[in-house]
Amino acid sequence: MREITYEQAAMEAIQEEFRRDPRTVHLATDPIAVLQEEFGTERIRVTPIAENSFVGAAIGLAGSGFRTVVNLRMATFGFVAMDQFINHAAKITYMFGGQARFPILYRMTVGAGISAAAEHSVTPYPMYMNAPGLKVILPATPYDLKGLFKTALRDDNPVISFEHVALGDVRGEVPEEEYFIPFGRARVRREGADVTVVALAKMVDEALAAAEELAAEGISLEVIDPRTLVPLDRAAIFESVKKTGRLVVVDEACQTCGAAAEIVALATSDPATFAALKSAPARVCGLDVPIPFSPPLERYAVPDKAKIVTAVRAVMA
Amino acid sequence: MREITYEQAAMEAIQEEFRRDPRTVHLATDPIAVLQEEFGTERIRVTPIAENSFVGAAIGLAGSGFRTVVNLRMATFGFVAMDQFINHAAKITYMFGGQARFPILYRMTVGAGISAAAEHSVTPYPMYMNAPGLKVILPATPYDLKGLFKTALRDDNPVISFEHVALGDVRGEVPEEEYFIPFGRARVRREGADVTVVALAKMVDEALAAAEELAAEGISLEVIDPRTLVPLDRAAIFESVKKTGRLVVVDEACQTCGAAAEIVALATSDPATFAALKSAPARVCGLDVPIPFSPPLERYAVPDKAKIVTAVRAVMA
Amino acid sequence: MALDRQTQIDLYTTMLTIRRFEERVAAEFYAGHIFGFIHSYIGQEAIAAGVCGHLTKDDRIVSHHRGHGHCLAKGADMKRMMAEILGKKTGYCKGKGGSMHIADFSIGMLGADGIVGAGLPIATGAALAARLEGSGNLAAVFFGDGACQEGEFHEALNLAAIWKLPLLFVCENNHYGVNTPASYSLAAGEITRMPEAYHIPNKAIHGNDVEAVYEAAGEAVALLRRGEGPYFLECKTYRWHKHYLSDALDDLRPREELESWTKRCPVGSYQARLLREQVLTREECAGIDEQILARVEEAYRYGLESPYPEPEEALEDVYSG
Amino acid sequence: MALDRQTQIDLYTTMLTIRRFEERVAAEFYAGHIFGFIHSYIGQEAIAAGVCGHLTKDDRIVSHHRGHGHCLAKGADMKRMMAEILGKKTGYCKGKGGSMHIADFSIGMLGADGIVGAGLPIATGAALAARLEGSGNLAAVFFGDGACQEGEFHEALNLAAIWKLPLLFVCENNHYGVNTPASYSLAAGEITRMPEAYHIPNKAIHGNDVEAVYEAAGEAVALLRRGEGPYFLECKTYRWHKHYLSDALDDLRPREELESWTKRCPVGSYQARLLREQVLTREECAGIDEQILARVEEAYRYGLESPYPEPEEALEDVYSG
Ligand SMILES: Cc1ncc(C[n+]2csc(CCOP(=O)(O)OP(=O)(O)O)c2C)c(N)n1
Ligand SMILES: Cc1ncc(C[n+]2csc(CCOP(=O)(O)OP(=O)(O)O)c2C)c(N)n1
Ligand SMILES: [Mg+2]
Ligand SMILES: [Mg+2]
Repeated sequence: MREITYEQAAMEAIQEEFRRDPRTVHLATDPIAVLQEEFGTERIRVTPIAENSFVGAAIGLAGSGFRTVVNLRMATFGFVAMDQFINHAAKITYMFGGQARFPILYRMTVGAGISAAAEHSVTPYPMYMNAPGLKVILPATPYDLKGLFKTALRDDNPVISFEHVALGDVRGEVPEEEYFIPFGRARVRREGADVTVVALAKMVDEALAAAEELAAEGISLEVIDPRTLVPLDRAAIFESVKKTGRLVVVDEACQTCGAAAEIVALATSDPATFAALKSAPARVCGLDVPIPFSPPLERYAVPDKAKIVTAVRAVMA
Repeated sequence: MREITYEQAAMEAIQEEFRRDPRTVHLATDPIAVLQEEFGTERIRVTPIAENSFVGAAIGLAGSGFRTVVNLRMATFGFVAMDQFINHAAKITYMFGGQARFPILYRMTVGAGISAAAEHSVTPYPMYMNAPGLKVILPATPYDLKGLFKTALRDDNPVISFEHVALGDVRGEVPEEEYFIPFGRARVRREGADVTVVALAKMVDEALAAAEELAAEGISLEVIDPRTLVPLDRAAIFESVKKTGRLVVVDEACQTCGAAAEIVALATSDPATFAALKSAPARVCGLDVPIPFSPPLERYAVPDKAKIVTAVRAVMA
Repeated sequence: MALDRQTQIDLYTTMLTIRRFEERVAAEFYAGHIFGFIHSYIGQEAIAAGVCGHLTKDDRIVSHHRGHGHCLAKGADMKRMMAEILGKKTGYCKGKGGSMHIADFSIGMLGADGIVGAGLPIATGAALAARLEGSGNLAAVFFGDGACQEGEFHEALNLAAIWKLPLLFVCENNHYGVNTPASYSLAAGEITRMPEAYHIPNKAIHGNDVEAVYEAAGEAVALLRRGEGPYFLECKTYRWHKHYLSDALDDLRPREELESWTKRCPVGSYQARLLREQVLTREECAGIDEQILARVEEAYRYGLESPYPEPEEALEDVYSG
Repeated sequence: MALDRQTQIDLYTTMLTIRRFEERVAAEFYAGHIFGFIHSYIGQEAIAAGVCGHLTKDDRIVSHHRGHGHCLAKGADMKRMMAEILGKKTGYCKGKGGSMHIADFSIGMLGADGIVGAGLPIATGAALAARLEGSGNLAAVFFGDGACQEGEFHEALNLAAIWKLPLLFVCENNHYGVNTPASYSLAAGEITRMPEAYHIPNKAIHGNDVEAVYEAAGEAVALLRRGEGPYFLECKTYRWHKHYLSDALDDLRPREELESWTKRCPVGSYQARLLREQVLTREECAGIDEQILARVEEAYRYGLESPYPEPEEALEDVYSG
C-alpha cells in the first residue's frame, strides 16, 4: 500500500471533506498553500495571532451552519484560548439545550522531544478530557489520523485532535479508498497474554518496542491504543485486562489527573475487571514536572521503552 | 470557641499576613472594604475585568519580590487567564531554574448548587492538578481555610485555593490564636473500620452525613479530607485503605480525569494498598456534563449523601 | 429622518414588552419564585429595540449576561423564555441554560453568554458566516463597557476590521461593571477611541433615545449590508437594578446618578413623545400595555405550569447526534 | 542631543556584542552543535542597546522569545547564557530553560518568554512593584508586532494606563509574525494608534538607529521616573534570519525587502557614523570587535565544556523551598 506522512494524511482528509462540503472554513495563523490553492483565501483564512478570537470564531461559524477546522499548532497556544474552549465550545451544545450543532475540528500538537522547553512541550489532553462536551482524539499513525479525521469532519461536535509533534513526518500505509474510523473504538496493536499495556499517541511505538524486547524473555504484552480518549473504548480495555490480569498504562502527559489515572480508575472500579487483576496496575507517565529544555533532562521526564519494560517486570513480579 | 464564617476566616488570615509583610498586594475586580480601609488602595487594588492581566501581574510582582493575593471570584473566570496560570505561574519557577520565588495566592470559588448554570458552576481543580508547579488547596471548613491560608501566605510558590461557593457563609470554630496547617496533611474527619471515604470540599459534609446514616446499619465509614490536593497526603489514604480494605472517593468535579481518578489510581497502584482491597474502589463524582441550570437537573449532576450511601453499599456487597 | 408611524409604534411596543417582561421577572424573583442570577435589562431597552428593529431572521445576534431584551427584540417566544428562566422543560434550553443562556438559533439569536467579553469572538464567526453566505446578512454583538476591558474585545475588533466582516458592535455603556465605574477601569475614557484605533467607523449616541439608536443603527446596517466592513455603535445608558437581582448584593452607585438616569427613562420618554406628537393616544398606549401585560402573564403562567425536566435529562445534550 | 563619546562607544559595543553572540549561536546551530528553537535577534540590536542603556540593575525588564539581545544589553553573563542555550548545568536556568527562557533576576532581567503577548501582563506587575517601591524604578517590556494582536497586549496597556504604572512598552515592530505581515494582521496600521487610544504617550521611531532609540528611550525613562505613567515606544526594524533558525522553515518575506533592511544595518551604519564622526578609529573598532569575539569564544567554550545536568535534576525546581 502507498505510504504518506501523518500530516499528509491530515491534509487529504481535510481536502476530501472540503470538496464535499462548501460550508467549510479553515483557520490558522499561517497560510497553508495546498489548501489555499484549491479552496481560496476566503475559506482558508490566515488569522492574527489571537487564539481566543479564532477559536471563538469557529464557534460562531458553527452556530451559523459552517464547519471549521482550526489549526492552533502547539497545544501551549490553546491555553491562551481556554475561555473559548472550556467555557464555550465544551458547554454550548448543552447549555442551549441541544438546539444547534457545533461541528468544529481543533488541531494541536503535543509532546516533548524537540528541545522546545516547558512552554512549548505540553501534553494537556487530560485537561480537555475533564471538560465534558468536547471529543478528544489522539491519532498515533497516519492511517488512524486519516480515518479519525474523516469521522471528525462529519461529527457535529467540537472535536480536538492532539497530534504528537514527533509524528508529523512519520510515514505509514494509508489506503487510497475512503474509510472512516469510528470514535470510541480502540485498536489492539499487538495481541498478548500476560500484561495489557494501554499506550497513547507516540507511546504506542515505545510500547510495541517494549513488547518486542519482553517477548524474548517470554513475557507477552497486549498493546492497546484507544485512539480516542473521549469517547473511550472501556470495553476493549476491560476485556483485555480480564484476559491478562495485569495492566500498565503508558502516557506522556503529566501523571497527576492524567488520562492514565482515568484508565486505571475505570479498570479498577469495574468489579469484574478488578477481580481479574493479579497485581497492582501501574502508570508509566510523564513526570509531574514542566518539560525541561536540556536533552538529558527532557528524556528523563517522559516515558520510553526502558521505563515500560521496568514497569511490566514489576507488575509481573 | 468562637465561630466565624469561611470568608471571614480568609479575611483574617489575609489581614494578619498583610500586617506582617508590607510587600503584599491584593488584586480583585471589586473593592474589598475591610482590606482597603486597613491597607489602603495602593496595596488593595481594584482591577479592570481582564483576568489575564491581573493573574499575570501577580507573577511580575512575585518576580519583583512582592507577594500577591488575587481573588478571581468564580473559577470560570480562571479559564480566561489560563495562559498566565498554566504557561506561566505553573512553569516559571522551573523554567528559570529556581532562581526566583513566586509567592502568590490565587482564590477561586467552585461548585454547583446556586442555580448559576454551566459557565458559572465549574469545579476545575483537576485541570490545575495536571499542571505541575502549582499547589492546590481545597479548604472545607473555616478552620482549615484559615490555617491553610496562613501557610499559603508564607509559601513561596503559586498556590491556588479553590473554595466551594456554598461554603462562604458557613460558620465554624476558629481559634483566636495563630495556627498553621501544613500542606499535604489530610484530616481524618471520622474514624471508621469498613470503608475509607475520601471526600473533597463540600462533599466532606455529605460523606459525614452518609457515615451517620450508615452507622445505623452497622457500616462504619472512615472519612478523610485531604485538604490539599497538591501536595496530596497519599500516606494517610493508603493507611486508611489498608485498614478498611475498601475505598470510595467523592468529588464534585467531573469524573473523567478528576481528582478522584488520581486518588483511585494512586491507591490501586500502590502494591500494599492494592493487596488490602477487598472490593473494587468506587468513584462518586460530578457527572460528565456541564452543570445544568434547572434545580432537579443540577441536583442530579452532583454527588450527595444518597449517592454516597449507594456507592458504599455496593463496595460492601 | 422622520420615522413612519408603524415603526414608531413597533419601537415603543418592543421597549415596553421588554420593560413589562423584566418587571415581572424581578417581581417574581423578589417574591422567591425565580432564582439564580438574573441581570435585568431595565433602563437599556432602547438599545435592543433600536438595533434589532433593523435585523431580519437571517441576521444573527450574540448577546451577553443581560440578554432578555435582545431575545425579545429579536423576536423570541416569551413563553419559552419564561419557561427557561423558571428552569422548565419547555424552555428554550430545556431548563439547562436559565436566564444567562437563552438562545433561539431558529431566529438568529445565537445566545446570551455569561463570560464578559466572550461573545465578541463568537460574533466574528457569525459575521464571517454572513459574509461567506454572501446575501447581505450581518451579525450584531451586544456587550457592556466591562467587556471592553477584556482582551477578547480587542481581538474581535481587530479580526472584524482586517477581514472586513459585516459585524455591528453594539456597546451598551451603562457606565459600570458591577460597582466599578468604567471611568476608573477604561483608560480610553471615550470608548469609541478603541474602534477608532482600528479604523472601524463608529458613533457614540444617547442610548436611551430609541429613535437615535434606530437611526444610527440603520446607517450602520446599511453600510454592513453593502459589505463595507464592521461598525461600532456606543450607546450610553444606565441600568436601573443592581448588577443582578439580589437581596444581598450592594449597589454602590451614587443615588443621584441613578435618579438622573431614571428621569431619562427610554420607555417613558418615548411614550411622552409619541403622545406629544400625537402618534399614539393615551387609550392606544393603554391598549398596547394591556396586550403586553396579558402576554407576560400568559408567558409566566406557561412557565409556571410547565413541568421541570426529569433529573436524568441532565445526561442529554452533552453532545449532538 | 549630542551623546558623549563613552555613551556612543557603549551603545556600539552593546550592539556589536549582541551581533557577535548571535552570529556564533547561528553558526553553531547550523553546524549542528546547538538545537531547539533559536530566535535570532540580528537586525534588531539597536533597540535592546538603546533602551537598556538607560536602565539600572534596579529597573526590571521582561523579554520575549527573541530575547538574547535584551539579556546581553541588560548585563547578563554571556557564559551562563551560552551554557543555557547549550542545555548545560552551569546555564542561567540549569539547562531547564534554553534559549527561549533565559533570565537573570539578580540584574532585573525577569526572563524571556515564549508565549506571544504573555510578557506584557507580567511586566505590569513588575512596574507595579517599582511603583510600590517608590524609588523611581521602572519596568520595561519588549514585544513584537505580533504580540499587539493578542488580547493580553491590550489588557496590559489599559492596566498600565489606569494605574499610571512606570512601564515602558517597547514594541519591536519587525513587520512580521513568522511569515505573516503586520500590515495584514493589524487593522490599526500604525501601531501607535493603540497606546494613543489609551492616552499613553508614544512615539514611533526608526529602530535601527541606535541613537534615535537611545534618545527616545531617554525621554521616556525620564517621564517614567517622575511617576507620570507609562510610555510606548514603537521601534521599526527587521529581522535578518528566518523566524527561528531552521533548515526546514521557509522564509516567505520578499527578498528585496530583506535587502533594503540589511542595508540599514544597525551595527554597520553606526560603526560607519562613529568612524565618520571620528569617535572611533578603525583600529579601535577592530579592538572592540576582537575583545567581543574573544568573550564570545570564551563563553561558547565555557558552555561547551560545562557538564549537562544529571537526568534526575529534572525533578528539582518544580517548587521553591
Ligand atoms: C470573564 C469574566 N469576568 C468576570 C465576570 C463577573 N461579571 C459578570 S458581569 C460583570 C460586569 C460586566 O460589566 P459590563 O460588561 O459593563 O456589563 P453590565 O453588567 O454593566 O451590563 C462581571 C465583572 C464574568 N462574568 N466574566
Ligand atoms: C500565544 C502564541 N501564539 C502563537 C505562537 C507561535 N509564535 C511564536 S513567535 C510568533 C510570531 C511573533 O511575532 P512577533 O510578536 O512580531 O515577534 P517576532 O517573532 O517578529 O520577533 C508566533 C506566531 C506563540 N509562541 N504564542
Ligand atoms: Mg456595564
Ligand atoms: Mg514581528
